Amino acid sequence: MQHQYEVIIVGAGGAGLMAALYASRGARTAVLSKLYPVRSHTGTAQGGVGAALGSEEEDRPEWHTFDTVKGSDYLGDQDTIEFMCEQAVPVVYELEHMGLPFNRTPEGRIAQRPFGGHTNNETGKNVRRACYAADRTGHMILQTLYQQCIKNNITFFDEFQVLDLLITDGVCCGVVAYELATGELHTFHAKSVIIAIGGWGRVWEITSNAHSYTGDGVGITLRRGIPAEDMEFYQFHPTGIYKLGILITEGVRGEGGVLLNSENARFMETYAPTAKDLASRDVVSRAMYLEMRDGRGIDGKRYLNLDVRPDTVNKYAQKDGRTFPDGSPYRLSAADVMAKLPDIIDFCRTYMDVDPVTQPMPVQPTAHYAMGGIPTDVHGRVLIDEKNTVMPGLYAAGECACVSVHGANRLGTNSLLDLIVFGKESGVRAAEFANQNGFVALPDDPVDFTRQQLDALRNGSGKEKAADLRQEMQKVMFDHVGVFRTQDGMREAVDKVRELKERFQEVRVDDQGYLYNTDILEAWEVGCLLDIAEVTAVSALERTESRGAHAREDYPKRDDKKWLKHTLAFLKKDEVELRYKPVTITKFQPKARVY
Amino acid sequence: MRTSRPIRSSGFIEYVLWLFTRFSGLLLLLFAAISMGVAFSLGGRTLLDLPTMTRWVFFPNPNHVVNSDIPDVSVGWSNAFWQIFSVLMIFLAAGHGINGVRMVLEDYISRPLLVAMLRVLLFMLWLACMIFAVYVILYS
Amino acid sequence: MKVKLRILRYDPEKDKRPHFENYVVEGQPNDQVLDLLNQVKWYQDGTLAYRRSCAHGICGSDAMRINGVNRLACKVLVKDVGRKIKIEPLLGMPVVKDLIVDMEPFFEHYRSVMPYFVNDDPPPQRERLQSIVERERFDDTTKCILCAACTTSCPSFWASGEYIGPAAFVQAHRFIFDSRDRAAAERLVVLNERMGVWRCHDIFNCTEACPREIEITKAIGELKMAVAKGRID
Amino acid sequence: MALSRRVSFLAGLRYRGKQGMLNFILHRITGLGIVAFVGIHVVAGFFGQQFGDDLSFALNTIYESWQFQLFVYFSVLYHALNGTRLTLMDLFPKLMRFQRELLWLQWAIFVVSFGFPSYFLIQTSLSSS
Repeated sequence: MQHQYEVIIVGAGGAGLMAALYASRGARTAVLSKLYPVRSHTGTAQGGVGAALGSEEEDRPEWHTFDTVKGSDYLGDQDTIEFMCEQAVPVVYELEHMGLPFNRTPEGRIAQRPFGGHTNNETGKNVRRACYAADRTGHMILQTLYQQCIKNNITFFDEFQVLDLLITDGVCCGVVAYELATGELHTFHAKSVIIAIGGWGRVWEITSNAHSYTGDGVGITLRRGIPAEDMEFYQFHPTGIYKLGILITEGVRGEGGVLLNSENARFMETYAPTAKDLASRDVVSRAMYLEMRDGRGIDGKRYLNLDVRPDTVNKYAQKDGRTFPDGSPYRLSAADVMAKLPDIIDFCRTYMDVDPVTQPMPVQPTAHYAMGGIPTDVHGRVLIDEKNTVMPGLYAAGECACVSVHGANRLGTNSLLDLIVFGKESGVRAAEFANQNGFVALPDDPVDFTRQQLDALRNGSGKEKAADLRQEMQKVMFDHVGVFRTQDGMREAVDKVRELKERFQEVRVDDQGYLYNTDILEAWEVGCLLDIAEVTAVSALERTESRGAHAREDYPKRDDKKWLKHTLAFLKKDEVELRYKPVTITKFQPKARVY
Repeated sequence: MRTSRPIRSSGFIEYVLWLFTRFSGLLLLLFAAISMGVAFSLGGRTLLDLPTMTRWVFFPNPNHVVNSDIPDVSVGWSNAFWQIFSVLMIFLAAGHGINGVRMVLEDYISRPLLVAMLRVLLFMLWLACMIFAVYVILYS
Repeated sequence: MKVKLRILRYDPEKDKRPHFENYVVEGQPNDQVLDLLNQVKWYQDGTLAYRRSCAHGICGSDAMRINGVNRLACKVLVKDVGRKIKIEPLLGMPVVKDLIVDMEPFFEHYRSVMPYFVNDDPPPQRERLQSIVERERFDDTTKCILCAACTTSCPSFWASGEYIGPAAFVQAHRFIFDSRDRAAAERLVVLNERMGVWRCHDIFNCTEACPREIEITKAIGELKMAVAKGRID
Repeated sequence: MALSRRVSFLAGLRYRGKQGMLNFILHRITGLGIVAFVGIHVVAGFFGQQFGDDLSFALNTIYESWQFQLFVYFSVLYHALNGTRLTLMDLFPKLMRFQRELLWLQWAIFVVSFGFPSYFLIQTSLSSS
């Protein structure tokens, strides 16, 4: 079946819905999503959205910009970071005007809490910049945006999984989607396409990401010759629930929670003397890894304790001399914990029988966020080579895009900000583009490439099961392309992933039906994950330095002379071709990064 | 700090009946308590066993209970006050009951025409009930 | 330890009517029921169809009937339900395959209560002010993840698919009690309809079923009072 | 084809709702029961009184059996107590937070106010017959 819309948005998370709201004002828009929109992974974001509103204490967008640049280990493009941090303030107010129920200060303003890496640039102290709605900020953003989409009568195609991108003579002209309910392939003819499909945490074994977070968008664009930028930079969040990977928000540490090792010592004091537990995420994850490697994991196991019991918090807050904005000493009561972190308490009680008010939480680093992705410029336009050539009609926003505002390491709360700022920008630009340009003809037999892929999965020899391949990939990636990396480990990962890709040819799905065939789509997603894993491992192997989330034991230092540049990885038939492009630096020259 | 905002809302039969169900229920309990209290004070307690007394309390006419040796109590009840009291009570009880039946039936019927017909039927049933009861109360 | 799963299967391409199938999987007391379903799908029978995404009770994809009660498969652990687990799709919505139900009627009811913020006054330069107490008023109902566990546990909804249902009431409550919103009156008109709040019989199945522990029946009670009194407080 | 959404009465009963659902079912059953026997009783009383109808007298005799009285008393008392609880919660939604406690309170009152009278009822009925 064929449909025609001026703008097609792929993915209905925060970025997709924000883009839909803006694109639909200027053009006929439809949103395609493989889940119901309210199921998107944006909903699991907890802590807050960063914006220098200054409603609790003095704060400025320039400080936010610098913190983000520093957080990115100077790999972020500074012009885009500046754009994002300036836009943050109006766009957060805009969310409030859409009805988002932020927590409030006693004056009735949007409440803000401290988060890792957010500082007052003059005093160096942590500043309250994360605007939050309890510990379900992402949930509220997703709900609010979906509500506004309903209000504006936006067309949704729910449970349509996009499997291919259509390009005619270098111009993007639509997508091919699989309707879950019927198994039918649909062609969507469009003037502009926005990819907002999210990340690919499922490449790793222990992850805070959803089962459906399989990076389809990047898989599709890679197969269509579009590069992926900075894939080696993947953030491991310090505090995931032990073994499960479910996220414990950084807000816990923002409220005063501390990380403790088996000797009940607050080890972050050694690794980041100023910011301590609120250092940037890569720093904390690495510190945790080192503690555990040196045998200071709790009971010798690979986890540490995150302690937010009021007694502990108050003890360390007193030691640090932490105060409330009015200058009185900081105190946290059990009631505060329950009011500010209800969902965290619920997770801990449900999944671990641990009550955070009276017991410490067992945590370990968990695969969390992709800094890299489809290269775009500040307007969301996709760039297809190192000379920044734009592909007309193709846009990307959200986690799957690499603008690059996060560089080598994302600052907490900047993910939600990225979604709304660049979701909006790409929506506006895509509609503009659609208004100025006509439809480009579709290629002959547009669904052919997709049909081949699906037929291969239906008719394979059946020697392999997609689930086994996924599990093997997740294990090797978590062990060797995780928090710490070595030459040999990554070499092994590359070889293993290539072997798995070979074996993937032998996969045959059990379900040969058409209605709600989730089996075939899961298998197809494993194909995507393997492509992404290969690109990630190869990009990482080449980068012989440690920067942000990419930490190598054999090259522990940052090397600005050689490596202050973005990686662009092109997926070719049997190999990954790497090219590089420079980082945009405007105001802030690279310095050593100390927290 | 909390604001109280006025809203306008169109009155609707569903709401009226919902409210009627609640208040008629409470009133029936109140009436029952009064009836029983009065019955006790009239000495009914010493003459009757419990179930008989219960019915005698609620519907005091000599024909009501056939197989018991009940003294003629209707004399004490046959005044305008108790007659109105009884009529009011039957009005509430029949309304409460028949509205309950309507709720149950409408839960399972969604065709608008059928619902409308059902409502008419139940209303007539309620009227019939009232007529029977009033007749018995006034002319027995 | 071995866990026995008894799953109600229905494949419209093969079966005339649903039937139970048994599976035995290896499970730990701390495993989610969703993990067990995944084991079945990945290693035993790939044709099993169900929805899932985030696997920690936030996305609301995997609401189903587990041992006779509506739960999220990812929020129920084996130790909560024992070693014999019966899994069926939600009640009161058309089953399209195995544990997947057609969610469209549910979202239709959701949309019917105007589940979005309405305030046409020109917004201020900064945020609209709201006191902590005013924000607290509707906090509970902002937690809803639209998983449909409540609506499909309601006998009034089983009886009539037209009943707006608890999930939509929760959404209505979230906006009606938001001091910044201005469309309470329109929403209350919808709630006052024949299939509106008056069909709620305080059964509390919804409150018991809610994986987010929203006090749904209480919220509906407050809506009833708002309609009755003609004001929101 | 998707299956019909219809939930049969039995399928509904198989849902393992907690006490609230049991109370709802009992409330409906007792309510309908009261309507049925009060309705029949009024009509029978009328016909018996006006026309000396035999069937009506027979019906009234059944109504007066102690077993039937017990049943009626159960229905009326249960319906009254449960209805009061519902009304209170509807009028004061804040009470719903304590719905479990209210349920236990209701059962406690019910057991006492059903137990004693029915004990005496059964005792006098058995000893008099």
